Amino acid sequence: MDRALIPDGLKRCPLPVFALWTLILVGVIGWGVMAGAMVLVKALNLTGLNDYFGFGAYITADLAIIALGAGAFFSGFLYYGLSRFFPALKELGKIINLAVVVGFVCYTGALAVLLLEIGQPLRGWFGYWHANVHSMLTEVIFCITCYAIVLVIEYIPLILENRKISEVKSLRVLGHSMHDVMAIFALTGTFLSFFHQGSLGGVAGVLFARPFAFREGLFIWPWTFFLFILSAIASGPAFTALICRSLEKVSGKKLVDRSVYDLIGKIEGGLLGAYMILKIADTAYWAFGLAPRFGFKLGDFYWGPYGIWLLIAEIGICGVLPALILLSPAGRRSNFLLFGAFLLDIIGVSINRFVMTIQAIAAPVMPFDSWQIYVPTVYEWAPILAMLAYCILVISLSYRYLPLFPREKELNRT
Amino acid sequence: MNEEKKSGSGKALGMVFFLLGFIGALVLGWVVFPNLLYSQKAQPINFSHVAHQDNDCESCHSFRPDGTYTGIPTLDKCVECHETAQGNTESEKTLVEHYIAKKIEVPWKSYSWQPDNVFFSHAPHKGQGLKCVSCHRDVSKEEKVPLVRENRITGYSISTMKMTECEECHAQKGASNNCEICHK
Amino acid sequence: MKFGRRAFLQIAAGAVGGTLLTPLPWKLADDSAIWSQNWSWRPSPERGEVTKAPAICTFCEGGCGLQARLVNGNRAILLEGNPANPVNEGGICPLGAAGLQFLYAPYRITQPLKQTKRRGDPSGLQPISWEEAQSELGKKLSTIRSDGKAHTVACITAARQSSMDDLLVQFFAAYGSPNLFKMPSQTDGMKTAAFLTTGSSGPFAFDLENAAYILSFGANLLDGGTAPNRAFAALRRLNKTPGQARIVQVESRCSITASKAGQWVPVNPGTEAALALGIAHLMVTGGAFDSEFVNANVFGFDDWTDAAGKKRQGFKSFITSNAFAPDETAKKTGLDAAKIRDLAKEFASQAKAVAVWGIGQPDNPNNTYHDLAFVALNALKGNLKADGLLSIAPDLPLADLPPGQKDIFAERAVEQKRLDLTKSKCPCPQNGLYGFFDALVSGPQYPIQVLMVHEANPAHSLPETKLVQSALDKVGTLVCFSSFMDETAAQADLILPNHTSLERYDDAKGIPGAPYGYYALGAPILKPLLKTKHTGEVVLALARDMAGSVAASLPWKTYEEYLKFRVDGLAKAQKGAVADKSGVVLATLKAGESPKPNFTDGADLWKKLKAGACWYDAPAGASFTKTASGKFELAVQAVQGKGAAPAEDQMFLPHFRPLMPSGKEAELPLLLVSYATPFIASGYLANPPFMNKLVPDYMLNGQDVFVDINPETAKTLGFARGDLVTLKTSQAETAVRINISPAARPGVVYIPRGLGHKAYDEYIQNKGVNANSLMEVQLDPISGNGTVWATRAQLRRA
Amino acid sequence: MSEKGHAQSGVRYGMVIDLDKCTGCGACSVACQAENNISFRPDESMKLRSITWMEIYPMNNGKDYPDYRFSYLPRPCMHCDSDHHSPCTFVCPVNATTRDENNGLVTHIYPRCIGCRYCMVACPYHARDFNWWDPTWPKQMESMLSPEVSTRMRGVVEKCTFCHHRLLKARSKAYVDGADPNKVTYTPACADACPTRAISFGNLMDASSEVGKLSKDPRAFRILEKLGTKPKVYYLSRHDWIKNLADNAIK
Repeated sequence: MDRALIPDGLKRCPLPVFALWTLILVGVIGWGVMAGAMVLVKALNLTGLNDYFGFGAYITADLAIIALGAGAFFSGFLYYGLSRFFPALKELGKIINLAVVVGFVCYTGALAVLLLEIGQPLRGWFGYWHANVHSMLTEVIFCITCYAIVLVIEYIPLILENRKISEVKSLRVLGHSMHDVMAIFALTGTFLSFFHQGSLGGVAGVLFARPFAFREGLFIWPWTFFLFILSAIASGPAFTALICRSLEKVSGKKLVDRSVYDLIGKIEGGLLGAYMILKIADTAYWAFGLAPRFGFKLGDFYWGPYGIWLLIAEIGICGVLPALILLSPAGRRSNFLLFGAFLLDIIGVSINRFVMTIQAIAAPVMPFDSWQIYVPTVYEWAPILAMLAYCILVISLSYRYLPLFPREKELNRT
Repeated sequence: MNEEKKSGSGKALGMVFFLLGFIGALVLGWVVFPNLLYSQKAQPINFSHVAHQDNDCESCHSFRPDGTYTGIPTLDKCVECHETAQGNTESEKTLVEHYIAKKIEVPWKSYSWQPDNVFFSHAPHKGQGLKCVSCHRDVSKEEKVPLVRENRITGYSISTMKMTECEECHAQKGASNNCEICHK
Repeated sequence: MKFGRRAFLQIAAGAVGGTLLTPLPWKLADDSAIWSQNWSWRPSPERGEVTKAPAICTFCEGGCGLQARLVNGNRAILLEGNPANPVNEGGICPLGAAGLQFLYAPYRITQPLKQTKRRGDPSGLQPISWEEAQSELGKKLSTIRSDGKAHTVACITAARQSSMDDLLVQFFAAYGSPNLFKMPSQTDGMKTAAFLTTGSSGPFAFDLENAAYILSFGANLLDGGTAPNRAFAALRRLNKTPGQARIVQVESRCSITASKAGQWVPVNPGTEAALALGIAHLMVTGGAFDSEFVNANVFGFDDWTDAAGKKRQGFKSFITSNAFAPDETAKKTGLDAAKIRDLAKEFASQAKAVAVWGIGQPDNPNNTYHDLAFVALNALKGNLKADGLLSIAPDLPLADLPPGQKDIFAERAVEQKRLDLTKSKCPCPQNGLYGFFDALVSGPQYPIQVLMVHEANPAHSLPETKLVQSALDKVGTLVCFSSFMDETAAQADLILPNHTSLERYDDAKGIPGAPYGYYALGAPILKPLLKTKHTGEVVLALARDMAGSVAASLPWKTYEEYLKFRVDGLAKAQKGAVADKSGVVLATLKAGESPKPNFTDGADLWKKLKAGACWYDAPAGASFTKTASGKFELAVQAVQGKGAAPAEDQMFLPHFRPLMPSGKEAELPLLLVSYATPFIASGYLANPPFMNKLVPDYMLNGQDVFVDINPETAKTLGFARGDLVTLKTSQAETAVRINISPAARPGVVYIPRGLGHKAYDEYIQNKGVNANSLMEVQLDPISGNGTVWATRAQLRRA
Repeated sequence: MSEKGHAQSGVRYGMVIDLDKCTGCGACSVACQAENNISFRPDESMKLRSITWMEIYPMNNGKDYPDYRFSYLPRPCMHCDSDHHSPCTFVCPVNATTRDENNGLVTHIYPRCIGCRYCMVACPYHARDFNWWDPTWPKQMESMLSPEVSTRMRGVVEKCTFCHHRLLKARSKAYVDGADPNKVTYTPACADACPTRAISFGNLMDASSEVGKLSKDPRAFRILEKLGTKPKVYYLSRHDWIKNLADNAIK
C-alpha cells in the first residue's frame, strides 16, 4: 500500500524508518494532547499564568507560528499575483506547494492551542456570535478562522494529486479545476492574512494603558498593525525556505533549485531591511517620544531577565545583521550565511512576538507596583511542542506521499 | 473499486439512500430531539388558580417594601386560609396535612425561573403598559397547573424568557440595554 | 460490501445535510454554553426577602453597633456598622466585617463533647447530650464543694465588658472559690495606676475627642488594637491641617500609627517612660506646668513625710535631678537632646494636650512605674481636673447583683488565699493570672481540680506559651466553654460549647479608655445553628442545681432575665440617654452634665436597647477622695500597702525601671518585639478567611512568617530578603523568613501576632509561628501583673 | 454604546479615597468580599492569583529609618472614563465588559465572559482577577452567600462593580415608591464599611455632592493620569511623596 501511495518515480526512505519517525511524532503529540486535556478538565491553574500575566506561552507561540506561517500567503501572493508583472517570481512556483502545507499546519495548529488559552472553551463561539467590533481580538478570530479554511481549500488539491487518489476520475477533475482557481483563493488568503497579521499587531498596539506596547495611530490602526504585517512577510518565506532546506538535508535530495533560495533571500533581505528601518524608527519614537510622555524612561521597561538584551537581540543580531547578509550577493551565495540569516530572521521575529506579549505586561505601570517574572509550566510546553510535532508530521506525510516539488524528479536523476 | 462504469440505477439508488439519511435527520432533529431535551416534571401538589379567583394576583404575588417581588407565595401565605382544609380536594389535603401541619415549604417549581446571573425586578416593568400575561401564561381559567418542562442540559424551564426577548422589548421601549441592567 | 459502503456514505451525507437544517447542532452548542454558565457544582444562594437585624460587636471590646443582613430571616449574609451607633457611626473594622465567618465557621463545636481517651486526643472527644454534660460538671462541682474544697475550682474568662463577668464573680463568690481570673489586658494596668494615684477602682480614661494634641507613648491607636474607633475619629479630626504634629507617636517601630501621626518619635523599645520623665524634667525645671493644679490637688510633688514619720523625697526634687536631664534621657531613649527639648516645649505649650499610653493594646499591661510616669505627665498638664482630658471611666448604674449568700462551705473555702497570692502580696487591683500559672507550675499550695475556661484561648493567645501549657497540664479537669475548637478546647476534658455572640444575648458595659458612659445590648439575630448553649444559661443552671445559697445568689431563670434585671437598674438610675438615631456626638458630653433621659422605665429602655439603640452618659471626671492624702498622689503611698515601707524614696515615685529580659546579650544580641496588625486577629478569635487576603506576602507566605529587620541589621547579619533563618529566644527556637524594612529599628526584630495556630481548619492551621511562644513575661514588682515588652533574641542562618 | 459619547446623562458615579484618613485596615476589602460573594482559598499568600476587588497596596517614601514613612492605598476598579472606551472595554472580543454611558459604571458579565483575559492585560491597575479555580466555600459558609450577586464559575474574569446591584435595588425601590429612579443615590459596601470614613462615593458631575467637591480638592489626585485613562476614583493626600507615587515622572 505504502509504495502505491508514493508519487511514482520518486524515492522515499523505507517504510520502517518512516514508521518509526511517525511514531515518535505521534508520541509527542499524544503527550501534548494529554496535557491539553488536563488543562481543559482541571482549568488554567495548571499553567504558569496569573492575574499579572493574563497572556503567556500559548499566545506567544501562536503569534510566532502564525507570523512564520505567513510564508504561505505571501509566496502565494508573489507567485499568483505579482509574477504576472515580475516573471522572475515564477521561480517560486517550485516551492509554492510546500509554502501552502506549512501555512496550513501553522494555522490549524495555532487554532488548536488557542482553544486551550481561553477559560471557557464551551463559549468560545461567542467570539463569532457576540463579536465586539472594536476588539482587535475579534478581527483576529475571524480572519484566522477564515484563512484557515482558505488554507484547507488550498491544501485539498495537493492531496488530490496523490497517485492513488488521482486514480478516481471525479476527484482528479476536482483537483485540476481547483488548481485553476487557486489564484483567487491565494489572493483572498492574502487579503485575510494581511488583516489578521496586522490585527495581531493591533492586539498589542491598542493597549493604551500599557506604555510598553501602546503605539499611536496610522490611518485607523496603531502602526504595530503594519509592523506586524511587514515582520511576518519578512520572515514567513524564510521559514518555508528553511523547512525546505531541512527536508533536503534529511532526505539527502535536492528538492528545489538553489536559485529559489537565492530569490527568497533577495526578497526577504529587502523586506527585512525595510522592516528594520521602520522598527528602529518606531523604537526610537517610542523610547524618546511616546514613553516619556507617559513618564517612562527606556530603562524603566527593562529589568532582570527581561533586560535590554532582548532589544539588542531583536533589532541588532536578529534584525539588522540578517538583513545585511541577505542583501549582499556574497552573503546569499554562501549557504551557511544564507540559511544562518534565515534562522536569525525567524528568531528575531519570534522575540518580537514574545516581547510584545509577555514583557509588555511584565513591566509595572503603577509606580508603586513591581516587576514580576512569568515561568510557563509543562502544561504550557507540552501542547506547544505537540503543535510543532503535528506540523512536522503533516509536512513529513505530505512530502512522502504528495508530489510537493515539481522539479524533484529532474534534480535527482542519477 | 473501479468508479468508471456507474449504472444509472446505481445513481438513483444513491439518491434514495441520500434522501433516507436526509429525512431521517430532519425527523430526528425537529421531532425526536426536542422531546428528548426537555423533561416533564409535575408540581408537588395541584394548584387551581380558578379556585383562588376571588382575590386578584397582587393578594398572593406582591411587592415587598424594598421593591423586590415575592413571586410564588411561601407557606405562611397559604396558612392564612388553609389552616384547616376548606374543601375536600386531594391536593388541599396534602397541603394541610403534609406541608402546613409539618411547617414544610411547598417545593413549587417555577415556570419562569431566571438563573443567578440575571437580575430581574418586576418593579420597573409594572405599569409600562405590561400586564402579567404579557410575560406569564394566563392562569385565570386554569384548573390544573401544567407540567414543568425543564431543559435537561441547562436546567432552564422551557418558558423561561431568554435574553433576546428582553433585549427586543427594551429596544422597542427605549429602555437601556446595558449588560448590568439585567445581570448581577 | 462495496455496495454497502457506498450506501452508508450516501446515507451519512444525507444525514449530515439534514441535521444542519435542524435546530439540533445549534441548540446543543447554545445549551452547552448555558450549561457552563450555571454549573451545578457552584453554589446558588437561596433567594428571598432581605431584612436587617441590629446586633453588637463583641469580637473586641470596642462595643460597636452592628447591623446584620438576613435572607428569609434564617441566613445571615452581611455584617455592617449600625449608623445609629455614636461609637462607630456605621463604620466597621475588618474583623467585624468578616464576623459572619465565625458564625458559619467549619471549626465550630457542634455539641457538648467529652474526652474519653488521653487529654488532647481528638479521636477521644465523644459527643454527649447537654443533660449529661451539665450533670457531669454539676456533680463534680457539688462533690468538690461538699468536701470543702471549693477553692480548688478555678476559672479563666475573657469577659470584661460583658455582664458575664459579674455573673461569674457572683457564682464563684457563692460557690466559694477565690480563683477566678481574667485574661490579661491593658485595662489591668490602667486600673492599677488609677487606684494607686487616685484611689478609684475604675481604670483611667482619655478624652481623645477633645484633645488638640495627643502624645502617644506606644499606644496602639491605628494598628488594629481593640476599640479603634475613637482613635480613628481623632485621626480624622487632627489630620486635617498639614504640617501640624497633632498626633505624636513615641514608638521604636514605624507602625501605621507612627506613619499616619503628624510626628513619629523613634525611641529604643521600652524607653517610652524614660522620655516621659525627661519631658517632665524639662516642664518642672522650666516651670512650664499647671502649678495651680499641682499645688491644690497633688500630693508628693514636694518632699513629704510617710506614716512612720520618715522624711521622703518628693517628685519635684526627684525629677529635677540631672538623671532626667535631656542628655541623660537622650542616652536612654536614643533620641537627641534637642528633639526632647522641642517635644517638651510643644507638649507644655499646647492648650489641650494629653499623654496617652496602652490604649488599644489587647495584650498584657505595662510596668506600673512606667504607667505612673505617663500619669505624672498628665498631672503636670493639669489633665486630671474635673473636666480634664484624663479621667476615671465612669461606673455604670447597672443594677448591682444581690449580695452573694455564703454557706459554711463557701465561708471555709474563701478563707483560702487565691492561689497566686499564696506567694506574693498585692495592695492594689491587679491581674493574678501569671501568678496563678507560676504557682500551679511550681508545686501549688493546693491543687486545682477543675479549671473552667470561658471564651478564651490561653493555650495560644497568652505570651510565654510554654508556662501556660505546663500550668494547664497541672489541672485536674479542664472544662471549656468555647464555641470553637481552638488550641485550648482541643485539650479539654469536657466542652460545653457556647453560642457565638450573634446567636445570644450579650452586652457591652462601656468602652476601655473611654471617659463617657456607654451601654449596648445584643440580641440574637437568628436561631442557634448548632447544639450550643449560652454559657450564662449553663452557669445559672449549675447554680439552680446546687440549690441552697448558690441558687439563692443567682435567682434568674434565663440570661435574658438577668440582663433585663441589670438594665432595669440602669433605667431606675434615670441617668444618661439612649441614642436611637445617628447624630449623637459623645465628644460634646461634659463631665457631670448627664443628658436628659429619653426613656421611661426598664421595659422601655430594654425595648430601645434591643432595637439597636445604645445608652450613653457624661464622663465622671476624676476624684481623689479615696487616697491616703485625699489628693492625687504623685508620691504613691499606696505602694506601701500592708507590708513594710520601702527603703528607697523613689519606690514611691514614678521612675524608669525596665524589667530586664533574661538571657546574655552575647548570646542573644537582638531584641524581639511582637506587634499587632489590623490584618490578623490575635486574640481569642482566629483569623477569618476573608482577612487572610489582607495579609501581605512579605508578612506571611505559605507557611512561613516574615520578621522585620532594618537594612543595617540585615547587612551586619548578612541576610537577604526572604532568607530562611532561625530565630532563637530564651523561650523557643523557630524558623522564620527575613523581611528587610526601614520601618524596623536597627538591632530590633519585629514579629506579627496572631499566627501559628495548630487547631481550627485548613484556612488557619500551620500559618507562621505563634509570637507568644517566643515572648517572655516579667511580673510587675508592684502589682504582679504579667508584663511584656521585649525578649532577647538571636537570628542565625538555618 | 460608547459611541453616544459619554457624560450626556449627567451622572458619573465615582469615588474619593482620603489617604490622610485611611489607615489601610482593610475593612473595605473585607466588606467587599462579603458583599460580592468573592471566593477564597486556604492559602491566599499567592497574591497574583488571589481574587481581591478592593486591593490594599502598600507604598513608602523610600527613605531609611527614622525618616521612613509608609501608607496603604486601597485600589478598587477605576471605572476609567477615557473617551469612547475604557482600556478593558475596548478590547473585550465578546462585549462581556462594557461601560454604561448612563452612569459611567464599567461592568463585567460573567456568563458572557469567555476568559481570554485580554481585559486583564489591558488594565494597568491590576483591577481584574481571573477565576483560576472553581470557586468553592466551606459547606457551612455557603449560607453566607448573598443572592444579590451571582457566584462566578471558573475561567472567567471578575472585578469591582461599584456594587451596581445596590444601584439596581435602589432603582427598584424608587419605582415602587413612585420616586424618580434616575435620581437615586447609593453607596457601595466599601464606603459603607470604612471605619475612618475615608471613602466617599457619589455623582462626580454633581458639583454639590461630597465627591463633586472633594475631587476638586487641592489634595486630590488620580493614579496614572498621564495615560489618559481618566479614572473615576480620586485620592486625597497632603503628602507630596504619596502624590508623586501616583504617576510616573521621569526623575
